[in-house]
Amino acid sequence: MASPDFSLSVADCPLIQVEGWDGMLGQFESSLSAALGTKLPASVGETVRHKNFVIIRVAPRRLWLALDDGTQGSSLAIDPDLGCSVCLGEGRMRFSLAGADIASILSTCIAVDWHAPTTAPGRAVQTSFHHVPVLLIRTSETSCDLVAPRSFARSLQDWLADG
Amino acid sequence: MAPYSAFQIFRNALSGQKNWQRAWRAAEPKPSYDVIVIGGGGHGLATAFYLAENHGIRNVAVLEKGYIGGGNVGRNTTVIRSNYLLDGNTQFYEFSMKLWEGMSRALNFNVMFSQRGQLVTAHSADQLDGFGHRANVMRLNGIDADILDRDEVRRLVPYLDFSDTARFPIHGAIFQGRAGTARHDAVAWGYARAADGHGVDIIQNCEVTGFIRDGERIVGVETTKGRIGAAKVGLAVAGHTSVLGAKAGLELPIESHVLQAFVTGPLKPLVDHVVAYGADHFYVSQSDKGGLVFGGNLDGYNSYAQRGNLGVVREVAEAAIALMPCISRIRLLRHWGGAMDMTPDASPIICPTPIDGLYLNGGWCYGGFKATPASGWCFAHTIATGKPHPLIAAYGLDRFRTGRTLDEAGAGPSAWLQ
Amino acid sequence: MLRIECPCCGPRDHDEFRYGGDASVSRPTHDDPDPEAWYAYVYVRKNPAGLHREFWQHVIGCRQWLVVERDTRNHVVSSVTFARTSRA
Amino acid sequence: MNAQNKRLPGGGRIDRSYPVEFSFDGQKMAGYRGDTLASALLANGVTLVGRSFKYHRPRGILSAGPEEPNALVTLGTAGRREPNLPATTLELGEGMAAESQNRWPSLAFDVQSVNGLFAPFLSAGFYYKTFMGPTRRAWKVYEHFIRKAAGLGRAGTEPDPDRYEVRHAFADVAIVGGGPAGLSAARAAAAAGARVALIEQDFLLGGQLLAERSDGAAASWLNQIEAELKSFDTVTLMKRTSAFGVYDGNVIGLVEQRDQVGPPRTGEARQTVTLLRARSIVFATGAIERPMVFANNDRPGVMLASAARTYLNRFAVLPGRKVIVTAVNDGAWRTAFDYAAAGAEVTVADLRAAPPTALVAEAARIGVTVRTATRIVDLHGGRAVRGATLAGPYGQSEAACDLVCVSGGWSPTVHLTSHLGVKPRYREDIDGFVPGAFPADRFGAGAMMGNYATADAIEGGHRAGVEAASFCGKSAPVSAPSKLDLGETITTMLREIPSAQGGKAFVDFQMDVTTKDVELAHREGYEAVEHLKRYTTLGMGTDQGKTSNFLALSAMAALRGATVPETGTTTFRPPFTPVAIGALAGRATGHHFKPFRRTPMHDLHLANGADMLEVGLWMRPWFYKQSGADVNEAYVAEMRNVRQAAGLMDISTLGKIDVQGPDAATFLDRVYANGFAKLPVGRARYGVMLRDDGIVFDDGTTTRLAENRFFMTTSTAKAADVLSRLEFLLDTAWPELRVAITSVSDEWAAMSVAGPKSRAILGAAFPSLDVSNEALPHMGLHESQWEGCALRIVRLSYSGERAYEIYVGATAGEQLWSRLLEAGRPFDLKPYGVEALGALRVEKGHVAGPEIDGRTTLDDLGLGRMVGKRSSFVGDVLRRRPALLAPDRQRLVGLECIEDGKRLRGGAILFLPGEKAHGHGRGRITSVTFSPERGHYVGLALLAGDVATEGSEVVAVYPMKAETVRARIVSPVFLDPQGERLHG
Repeated sequence: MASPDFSLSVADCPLIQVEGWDGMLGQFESSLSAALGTKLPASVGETVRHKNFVIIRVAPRRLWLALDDGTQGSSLAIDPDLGCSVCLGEGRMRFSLAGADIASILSTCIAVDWHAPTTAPGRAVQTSFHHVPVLLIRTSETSCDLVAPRSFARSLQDWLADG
Repeated sequence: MAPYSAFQIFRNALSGQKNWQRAWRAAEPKPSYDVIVIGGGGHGLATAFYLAENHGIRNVAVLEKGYIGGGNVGRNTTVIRSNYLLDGNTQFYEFSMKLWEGMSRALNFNVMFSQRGQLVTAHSADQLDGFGHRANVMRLNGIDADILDRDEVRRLVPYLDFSDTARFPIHGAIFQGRAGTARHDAVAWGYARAADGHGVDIIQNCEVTGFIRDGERIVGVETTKGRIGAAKVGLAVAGHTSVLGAKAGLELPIESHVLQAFVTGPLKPLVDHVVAYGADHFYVSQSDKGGLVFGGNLDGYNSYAQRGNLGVVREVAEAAIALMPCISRIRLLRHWGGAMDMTPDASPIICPTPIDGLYLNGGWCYGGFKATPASGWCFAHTIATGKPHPLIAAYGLDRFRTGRTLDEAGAGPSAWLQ
Repeated sequence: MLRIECPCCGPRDHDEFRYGGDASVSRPTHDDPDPEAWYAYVYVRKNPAGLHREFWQHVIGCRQWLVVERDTRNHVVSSVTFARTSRA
Repeated sequence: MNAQNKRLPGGGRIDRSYPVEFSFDGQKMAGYRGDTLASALLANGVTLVGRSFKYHRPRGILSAGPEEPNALVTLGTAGRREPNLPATTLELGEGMAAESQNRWPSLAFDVQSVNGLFAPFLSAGFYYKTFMGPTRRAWKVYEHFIRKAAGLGRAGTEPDPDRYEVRHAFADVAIVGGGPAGLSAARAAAAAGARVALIEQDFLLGGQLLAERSDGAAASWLNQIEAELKSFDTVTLMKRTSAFGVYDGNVIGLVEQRDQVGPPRTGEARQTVTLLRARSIVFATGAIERPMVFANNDRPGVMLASAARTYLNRFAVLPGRKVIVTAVNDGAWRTAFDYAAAGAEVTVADLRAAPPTALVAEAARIGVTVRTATRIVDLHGGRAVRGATLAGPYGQSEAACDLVCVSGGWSPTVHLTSHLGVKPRYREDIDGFVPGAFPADRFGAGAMMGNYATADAIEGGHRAGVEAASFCGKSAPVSAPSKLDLGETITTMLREIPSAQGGKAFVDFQMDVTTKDVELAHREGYEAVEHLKRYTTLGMGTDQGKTSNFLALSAMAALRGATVPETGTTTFRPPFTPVAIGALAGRATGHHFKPFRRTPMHDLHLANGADMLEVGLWMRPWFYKQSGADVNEAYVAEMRNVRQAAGLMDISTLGKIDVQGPDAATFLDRVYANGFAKLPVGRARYGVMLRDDGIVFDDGTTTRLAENRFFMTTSTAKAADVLSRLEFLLDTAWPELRVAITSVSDEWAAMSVAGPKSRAILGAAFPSLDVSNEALPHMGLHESQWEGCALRIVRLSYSGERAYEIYVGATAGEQLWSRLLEAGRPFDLKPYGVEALGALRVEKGHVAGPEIDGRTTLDDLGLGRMVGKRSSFVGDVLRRRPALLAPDRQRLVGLECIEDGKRLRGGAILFLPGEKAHGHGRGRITSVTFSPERGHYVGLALLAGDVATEGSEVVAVYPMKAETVRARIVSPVFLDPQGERLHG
């Protein structure tokens, strides 16, 4: 493509993961919801934006709190009888992609339907990008974030650059 | 039956090819046989031939549910090698290699066994050391083997990727000069014709639907062509062993998995050897007709569908270009799948079974073609004598209970990872 | 390309998943000392030509282990559930 | 330059304002935009285009589509060389340089055409009957010449410089085929509300309608529907795109040709493969006309009747002026009428005694000669047809001609429908195969279903489009399509394969299979259709037998005295049309073949002169160039430095897993063979996991961070497998355990400082850290923050020296690495690579990949004592199987070289002294290193337990280097067996 309408920026991606125990999920979620002061995304792929972070349900009992740029990651106190948390503040990079050609460019990277309701703005999708697990967070009609493991980030960035 | 020869070809050419006879009779089942071999693939037909040839047992029928050679013998990528590491495998596959070397003349049928040499590339010093170990074992068992360094590989196969952009640079290779390919269909036809010449009945379109028992003993089979009695029944239906085994009441450590094969359009000679990529799943040779014949990894889930998925097609294509960038514009002409019997240690099972009168030959994983003659030879011996041939002593069904498995790759008991 | 409908992520190509084999064999309890039970669990497979219950993990996704019912003759997937059933 | 002497002055769908220059076998010619290479060649009067596979017979252009068996060419040179391309599918591009194939020295004069003289010997299967002697290896000699003679085009040996791309796409309804049925289906599905992808291999939509005059009713219908389709933003029109295969999950493989009208712009892919996932599929793939079988039916100038009509009406080419049209159906008469209208002298030879009177009357009106109950029995001419022998009710006669249009009926293009296992079903009324019953998500329409009339195709397409959309839940009301009735009465009233009267009658043009070959196959018992194909090579060409399959099937049926369906059908395998391997690989070539995995310190390693090594997907420092001239020199220097001072190693590639929960200790107790429940908080332990079959799976260390929290490490190679396995056990076997496991491999930069000076270096790097043995003992843990990042230091050793594994947040990895090197400079701290790492562990007797090879047990590796009397862990029961406890099982020993000037090598086979070196020996050496401590080579080996007596000798044999060396069996721990270096 001569000069595609597309931009890419890469940044660190502070994350906190929380997980509730099987059998205690109801209590875990109400306690977490109270602690964060917001509702939680109900199902996998839904996101809830609150203050300076986004809550994403990445598995039935697992949530990620993705903190905005510049926010310091810290752990979250979880009642050990209800669940646990682990800080994933260092291991991932966030690619911010934007532009009118984004759908066409992403179609050479991931096998997810950009136009499906499950990929609509505000949704999150975990999928494979050249064999690497990534989390796609759809931020608008023509933009999204890709959260990728740090060790693969440069390789994926090179792949995008060669598109 | 008139033997095939240049003279016969000449004579028939002058008579408009009108005097050729059937390669094998269109036999219908007799009421009973000394031995019934279920499965008209390479292994079943070879077994029937060696029963007659080596043991004088000629009252034999081969029952094939479709047409002979329609299973894996006619679907594989035809690679023949004897580069095995483990005690038990090494000797068996080398015995098979020796039978291949005399096969065309033994069968009076040119199976086009082409000893063009096979090389497997190594992509690290450690991998090359591993190949050194393998080559040592081969040499100590009287098998030819060579280790090549990067420059030697380059001289032999200059079209591989020796550039700076290779993701996994080539460090060297292991080479077996006697390895090669054969014309797969001809193997089935050659054994069929030779077995038929010994009086074996080859019965096509005859599906076995059940086993007839007298007490605990199996005394025959039910088929779509009626009941057929037999003193002994041999099962040689790799890919479908579980299905037939279940009819006989056998519990087996086998899963069926699909392996794909690929061929391009006919090209002038390009690949003069069998070349396998040591960094991923890809191997290729060029058929005498000119097509590049290649394959890769299992699709990775239980399947009898004999067709592969597009994901693996892409993976194989990626590996192909990674190793041989020059074939990028060459077009894939056809691809297909075969159902493999996968065992938990990737080694075959040939043995008498716990059921009297029933003998088992299966579990060939993706390596059955090269084993065809030795498998037939040893299975015939096992059926004829009731005792395993010494070369297949390690291939018993009980090895999983005792722990004496033969896991060449060390991949463990998940069959699809083998 | 098989398409497997992950119960929480939706339909995906099967190369996002890791195959886990026959889900109809029952694993002995962790303290079961019976070698025969372990032999049967590890090695013996019905390997049906037909409906097959099998494990898949959505490994490049939600990482949940799933039980998929699939016909081995035509690869048609008839059901997908989480391997872990209780989720209260 | 050759004038376009066969081009008509007007008409056609070519752009005469846009001439295109091209060359064929070096001869420059011109065509127009809108031509195919085939139409441009015909326009320039080229009749001889290729040579056949076996007999090297002259061949022309038979078809106007992907079914072309004859007109194969090579395009390009060097890395862009591309053989075996049908000229009928190549959109003419400026500067296109095509070469004919399989001829030497030239197309017109081909030496190997003498093969034709040997034809009586070259019957089907003749190879199988000879070349078997005089010696066992004789075939090798024959094969050399046979291989040279075989093959069609020649491949290049240089890398392809062009780019390819693989894309993922999604649609509700995919429609394969842009003819009247497909267009109508697309319109209906889109109007019903579905997202539609319409796939057409040609560069124009219209399919068979393109064979109609470019100014008639068909053309206006086409214009209208194309405009309608473009008005939907939910319709993607994919031209120049072939659907090559339909795969599980309704995934359709598509390949788009992007470069044929000129080289791609810089950076653009020349071909794109699209993986289209559709919820439902409409097949509207049309039908392929069958040739007729008679003597010399392969002469250049023989053309399918529909193709001849396409060349006339679409491309405005009149390839012949004296035309014979021979048919068994009505459709071919339209070709006769159009050629007559264009000024050609036309004879129709219809095999039927009484073709419809309306056709006969029309023929009489426009001056077309009609001969009924007449067939062609022979053709004359070499490089171009000159005349035909006709046989009819009044005997034989000769007729001059320069174009012979044949129509042996039609075969529905069912190929794609059968890829997923829908078996073709024979339809007697059309004497052809149509798809059998579709599953609920697939539909068919038009000629592919045997409904040949355009009006039916439009109606059928409409219905299929509505149903396919409805399957996807899209059911908005849809208006009826506009009608187009071309009044075709394509019926096949008669099937006949006239026997050849001398001369070869070809069934498969490309593979040179004749009726005699089919007869021979039958005579020899190769009568199953698959046997016929394999014995004669029928259908094995690049055209996949698109024009030959049915002819062969009916020939075999006749020989067997059976019906066509009794005789069988054939399995159509993907791809429908050949696909470039490079296109399937897309961008994943070269460096992009597999992604690279880089540690946080990757760039520093490069800057520090590391020679990098691929380890799985990871890149790791193999050795550092400043340590020595090559790896052997460098690793010994790096080892020495670790033993004498200290070394710094990047161990970020280890798998790292966070294990948390009230039942975490119970869980680890089950998955590790050795116990973890009693591990004190703040302490680490080496652990080994088994597979269910009792074989060692992986090893690593796990540290208890808190009562309910552990930090597990795995080997680099097994990290992903271990994680999945742990998740499997929790999800399927022990869901009651409250444990969360999370990969934190990428979270941490990890580095090991090892050596006698490591404590001092640690102290210098972290001035506030208490590095005393009391505060940080062997297997002890320190946790804190460093530069705002989490820090964990575990005192663990792999090398046998006092060592610390330091884990810091990945973002601080480079900074800490630099800090350590700087703090360590006064202590001679130097980085070391994986070669030295491996050597250090051998000296210390630690097992790794070469020993944990998927076949060894705990006892084999000397680790059985770790387990003691424990039970109830994964793999415990099956590790006790009798063969795994046999006294002669190979177990781990140490070996030291006892011959001066010689060395041990990994992969050497071990024998007892005096034993003949044959077979598999008593064991093997798994790992070796030169030991600077001992001053000679030492190694780890797996040796039969019944002969593995410490102090006795073995002989290590390495035939590949003709080496035999004596070695003494010793303890595998060569260094510091008391562990004083660790604790001191």
